[in-house]
Amino acid sequence: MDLSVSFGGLTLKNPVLTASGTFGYGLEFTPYGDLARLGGFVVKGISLLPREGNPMPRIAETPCGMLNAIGLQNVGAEVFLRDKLPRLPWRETAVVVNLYACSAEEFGDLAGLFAGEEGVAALEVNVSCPNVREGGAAFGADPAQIAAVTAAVKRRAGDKPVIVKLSPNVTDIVAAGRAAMDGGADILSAINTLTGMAVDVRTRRPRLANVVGGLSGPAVKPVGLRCVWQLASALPLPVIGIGGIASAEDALEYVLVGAHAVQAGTANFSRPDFAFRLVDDIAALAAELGLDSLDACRGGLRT
Amino acid sequence: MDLSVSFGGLTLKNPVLTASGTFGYGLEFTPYGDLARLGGFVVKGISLLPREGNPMPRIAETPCGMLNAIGLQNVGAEVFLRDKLPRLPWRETAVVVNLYACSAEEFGDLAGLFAGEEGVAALEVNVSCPNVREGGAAFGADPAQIAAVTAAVKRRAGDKPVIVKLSPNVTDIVAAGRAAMDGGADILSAINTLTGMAVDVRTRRPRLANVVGGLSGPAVKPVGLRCVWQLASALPLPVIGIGGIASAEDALEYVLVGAHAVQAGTANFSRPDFAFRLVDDIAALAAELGLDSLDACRGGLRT
Amino acid sequence: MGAGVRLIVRGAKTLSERTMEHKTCTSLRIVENRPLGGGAQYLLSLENPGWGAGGKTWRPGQFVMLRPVSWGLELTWARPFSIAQVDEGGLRLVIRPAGRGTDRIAGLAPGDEVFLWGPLGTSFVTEPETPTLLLAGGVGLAPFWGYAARHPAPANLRLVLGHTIDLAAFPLDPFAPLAGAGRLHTFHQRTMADLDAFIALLERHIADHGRAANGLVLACGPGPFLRTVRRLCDAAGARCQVSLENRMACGIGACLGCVARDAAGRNVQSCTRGPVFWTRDLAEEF
Amino acid sequence: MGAGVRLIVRGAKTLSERTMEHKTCTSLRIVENRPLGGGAQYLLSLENPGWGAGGKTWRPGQFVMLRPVSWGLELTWARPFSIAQVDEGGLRLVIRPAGRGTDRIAGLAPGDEVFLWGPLGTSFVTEPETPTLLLAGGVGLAPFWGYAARHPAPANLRLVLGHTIDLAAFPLDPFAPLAGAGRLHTFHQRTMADLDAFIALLERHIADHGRAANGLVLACGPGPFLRTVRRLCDAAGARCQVSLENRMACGIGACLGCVARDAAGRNVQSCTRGPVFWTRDLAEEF
Ligand SMILES: Cc1cc2nc3c(=O)[nH]c(=O)nc-3n(C[C@H](O)[C@H](O)[C@H](O)COP(=O)(O)OP(=O)(O)OC[C@H]3O[C@@H](n4cnc5c(N)ncnc54)[C@H](O)[C@@H]3O)c2cc1C
Ligand SMILES: Cc1cc2nc3c(=O)[nH]c(=O)nc-3n(C[C@H](O)[C@H](O)[C@H](O)COP(=O)(O)OP(=O)(O)OC[C@H]3O[C@@H](n4cnc5c(N)ncnc54)[C@H](O)[C@@H]3O)c2cc1C
Ligand SMILES: Cc1cc2nc3c(=O)[nH]c(=O)nc-3n(C[C@H](O)[C@H](O)[C@H](O)COP(=O)(O)O)c2cc1C
Ligand SMILES: Cc1cc2nc3c(=O)[nH]c(=O)nc-3n(C[C@H](O)[C@H](O)[C@H](O)COP(=O)(O)O)c2cc1C
Ligand code: FES
Ligand code: FES
Repeated sequence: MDLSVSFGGLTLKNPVLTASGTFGYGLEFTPYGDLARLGGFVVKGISLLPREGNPMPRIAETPCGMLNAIGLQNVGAEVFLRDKLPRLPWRETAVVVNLYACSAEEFGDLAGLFAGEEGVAALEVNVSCPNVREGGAAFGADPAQIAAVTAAVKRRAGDKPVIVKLSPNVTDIVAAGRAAMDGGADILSAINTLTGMAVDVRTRRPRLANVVGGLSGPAVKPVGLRCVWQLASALPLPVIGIGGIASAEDALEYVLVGAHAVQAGTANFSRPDFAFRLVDDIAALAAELGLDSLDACRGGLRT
Repeated sequence: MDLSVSFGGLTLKNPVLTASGTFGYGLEFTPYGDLARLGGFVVKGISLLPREGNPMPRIAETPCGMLNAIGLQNVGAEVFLRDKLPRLPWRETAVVVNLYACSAEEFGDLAGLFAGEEGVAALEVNVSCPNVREGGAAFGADPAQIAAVTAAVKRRAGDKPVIVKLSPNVTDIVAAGRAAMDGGADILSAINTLTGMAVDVRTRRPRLANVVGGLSGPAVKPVGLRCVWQLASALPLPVIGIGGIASAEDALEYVLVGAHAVQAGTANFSRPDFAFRLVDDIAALAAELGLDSLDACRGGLRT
Repeated sequence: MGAGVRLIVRGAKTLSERTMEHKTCTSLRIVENRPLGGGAQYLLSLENPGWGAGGKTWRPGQFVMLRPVSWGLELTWARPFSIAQVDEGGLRLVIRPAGRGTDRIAGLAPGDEVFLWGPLGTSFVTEPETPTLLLAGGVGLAPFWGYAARHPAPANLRLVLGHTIDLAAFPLDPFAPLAGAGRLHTFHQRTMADLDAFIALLERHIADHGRAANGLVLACGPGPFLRTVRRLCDAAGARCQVSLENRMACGIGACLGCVARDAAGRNVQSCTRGPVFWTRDLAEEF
Repeated sequence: MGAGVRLIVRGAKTLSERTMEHKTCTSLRIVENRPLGGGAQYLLSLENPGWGAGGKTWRPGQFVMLRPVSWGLELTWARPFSIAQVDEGGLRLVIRPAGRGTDRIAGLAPGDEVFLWGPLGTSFVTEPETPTLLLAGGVGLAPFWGYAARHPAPANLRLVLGHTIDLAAFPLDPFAPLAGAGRLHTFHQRTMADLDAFIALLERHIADHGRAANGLVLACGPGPFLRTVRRLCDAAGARCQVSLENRMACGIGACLGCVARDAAGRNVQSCTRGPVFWTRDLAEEF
């Protein structure tokens, strides 16, 4: 069966991507599988300058999930382009760069750095930076800001498809998606993490030094499916489904509600060969269900 | 140790309430424990007229949680007052009535029915009805509507404390809480369920006939804690913590981030004696932690 | 007894009446978990839950909610299972692995702990002098074990079991008296084509328990099977009770997740107002 | 060997170099799970993971990530454990129940399946001719089992074990040669007051391995213990490696949840750049 998918200017040999921040720069996983078998992978969020991230502790396990407040620690665009990208098998699999910045201008500059890079298949815009000028709420919560950031990236992205990654911490995710579309996004991805918190009753301390962090894992899958279903039902843009994927069934659930591809995140921590196995498992499940291609079931939810 | 708590016009022998919709009308649990041992319980959401609720299936299990789309099936205010309330041990425990309506006027009328009822300790306002006039978004998503509904209830509630129950499906829960405060709320409770969805890849059908439903259970505890912490940090109103409580530790976590009391919901389904045991377990844990009263740890998170 | 039981369940009860029902929730250990038919079903034996005098306080058709301690927080709900029998071997359930929960229950070993509450819900009516037809679809056989064992006049009972899996997966010993008397009929449905033959078999037996015989039909099994039985009983004028297998969260009437539509078009909890209903009390599409 | 190892781990590696490290992820069965000291710790033996020729491709100080299949979706992460030894009994780990995950690992039985990846991270340096002091805090003893067994000149080793639980909870057989030679010292810290005496004991032994002796100190245990050791070593001018026990999600450098602060003030993954660090490479508050 042909698992390939093509949407929004991106062609993938199969619908399995890995989610930003859960797959390092890809290289960390080479002992556990062949990166070229994946549809692609999204690297850890990259900023203009290197960042050291938040103080420790930065992660906490929660029921069927986890919280993280890594704080976007990353090597910065320059080191990524010099030391990481050349070592990635980008001819055989899609390397997507996840962009992190705190202003539309900065986002534009960052996009400009990757626009001419042959090894980069697409740019994914992470709009979760708390916007200090606007009172600390994240970009991702304000449709006008999403549109502005998307437009800034799109302007400098050359012919790279621009994916805008949406936050579920909003009243109306369709409004956020529409804003991204208005800004020129080629593809939407959803969801980023839910804002959450964990506490240790014995030490009386928050389990994250940052107090709040992002919730991910199977616990959030129902929220992710709902968001992708809302987006795919309301907007003409292709959507990449993210949130709690831990099996081939989970991945096909996202396809059924309308996703063109999926990103596996937290599950990569439960076992480092997860994404590689997911490719095989989806093929097996699709065969069992008698699907000729993923197009045959995309959006095929019987409501 | 004295577990009693007093806040917003409500005095409870202990901080354990049960959450609306997860404890029926209380009577269902009498074979499994003595209702009088609870701080109180919140009955299933009650509307002016009886409602048959949504079509089946209405519930689906999800990782560390569940989805429900019961659709507010209930016997209506009249039958509740005639057949249920008189059989409840309201002299010994706080019976809180959860109000469900779809306009401010209706909410006011409903509140008026309970204002003079000796057996009712407080009114909890469920603002999750999709507001058809305003384009289908729930009341709970719009601060102006929350304020209007709260004011309508407060006007007719006599001397009953009014609890406004907040939805986590919003960009800014503090704005929602502030609106309830402006409307005259005595107490806030949070969180109601997160909007989610589940799908069966084999039948290609949503697992709920209503397609989307409310996510609850341990999966959502990090979101509940975060919301209660935000509310208690920002607003002077007392808060009742709800969401994923499955142990005494969980309950005290809510107290640490600022809650005056808690509501246990989905855990009542995992075992019907859950709430009764929770009272004992909290006492034991408080003793182990050397607390003299809950006031000694409320809001005592070391950040 | 049947009518009285229904009265208690449906009427407004005082607290002391409820207490007399001896519902309990308790931790129990697995005594034995025997695979039947190579693991297609399991005969699960638990410590006796001590439901009052001689264990007679439960009635066939009632069920328990069971949740292994090992489920932790991942699987939120207990699962409902018909009480098959309570005897010297303890509380007996018959489990068909059919999903995440039952698959894990199949893996339980002696000594493992479960949390359990019951007995719950309504039960099958017993009319000693009435020719009574028991119709079991698959694991729907379970409640008839206790029913047949307790019936004061087993000569009036006849059992039809329809099954898709190997017959060896069913505990048939308890039905030996019926089998010996030629009143146990089994039908192996291998293909969809067999369905018509099975329905014809049901129709024949139901006809013998119809209006003329003033008989009684009791059925337990999957939804489509129950709907077929109901249709055939209506046609034959047979009085009929069915035991519904709706998904349940609480098992005690609190969550409203398990409702069935009654004849008046109202949604009633199948865990407390059922699982056993007279078909005449249910809507056409229950 | 030590310096070479650090070079490989820290340098930019080609894919084939990485592959040569023989990291694998695999399903393994529990062979034995023996409670020590009445269950205060467990000696967990697993099937041999087959890490290449003679199992010599792992180095003491390295660890594995282990996740029982029975955790389903509830506990998201595997847990890190030092490789104690790989011998005819299989892969040996020493587990101290200390929370939700390790409590459940304590309940695993022979035949149960776990998912495991490794060997991971850096290892303790071996300098055959150098007087080497091994400092273990509690279950921090584990990596020294393999270290002592492989050391080419065990006469140069001395081990101090500080423990709060019963000594019977520790696998001491592997250290019999050291004990026989009077080079195994144990200290039972029962009260907070004992802490000073323990620190004094550490100080004495570290002094013997300080600047003058050109000795080596290797330490494994809880954070406060390691910080004390580091302070004492700095004072005595002893070269020192510590094995950090930071919380981990992935174990392979991808999540950035386990970072320690290095001497340059940068956050480095303790799973790949550690868990074993030279203290001189770490910030004061690592
Ligand atoms: C009164 C009564 C008596 C019964 N008696 C018996 C009996 O005697 N013997 C017997 O064998 N059976 C009996 N049953 C049926 C039995 O209760 C069901 O077979 C059982 O509950 C199925 O549970 P499961 O977890 O195995 O199945 P599932 O249906 O797989 O799981 C239940 C829930 O999990 C959800 N779910 C499934 N997969 C996933 C996933 N991957 N991620 C997230 N959610 C998922 C589903 O949406 C569903 O809500 C009885 C039922 C009733 C109501
Ligand atoms: C390199 C290395 C080597 C090690 N070697 C060994 C060894 O050889 N032997 C050994 O015994 N140990 C060893 N350890 C330590 C061992 O890994 C830890 O003890 C273990 O990971 C603790 O896991 P736990 O689940 O039992 O504890 P926990 O700390 O309870 O659980 C871990 C996570 O769960 C969260 N959590 C806890 N309770 C709850 C709750 N109620 N609800 C939600 N979340 C909760 C916490 O926030 C934490 O994030 C080593 C550690 C490292 C880093
Ligand atoms: C440790 C960690 C780090 C993350 N870092 C990023 C990031 O840098 N940029 C980003 O857009 N999303 C980041 N995410 C979010 C994930 O990409 C993903 O959207 C989210 O985890 C939901 O998917 P999951 O449930 O499969 O993990 C991170 C998530 C985790 C768990
Ligand atoms: C089956 C079910 C029915 C519910 N019905 C109501 C309701 O009628 N009114 C209401 O305000 N909340 C209702 N809720 C929400 C709960 O009261 C609670 O806010 C939510 O479940 C989160 O708590 P938990 O995680 O402890 O269950 C319902 C929840 C469930 C699971
Ligand atoms: S299962 Fe909850 S009401 Fe029936
Ligand atoms: S544990 Fe994930 S980077 Fe170290």
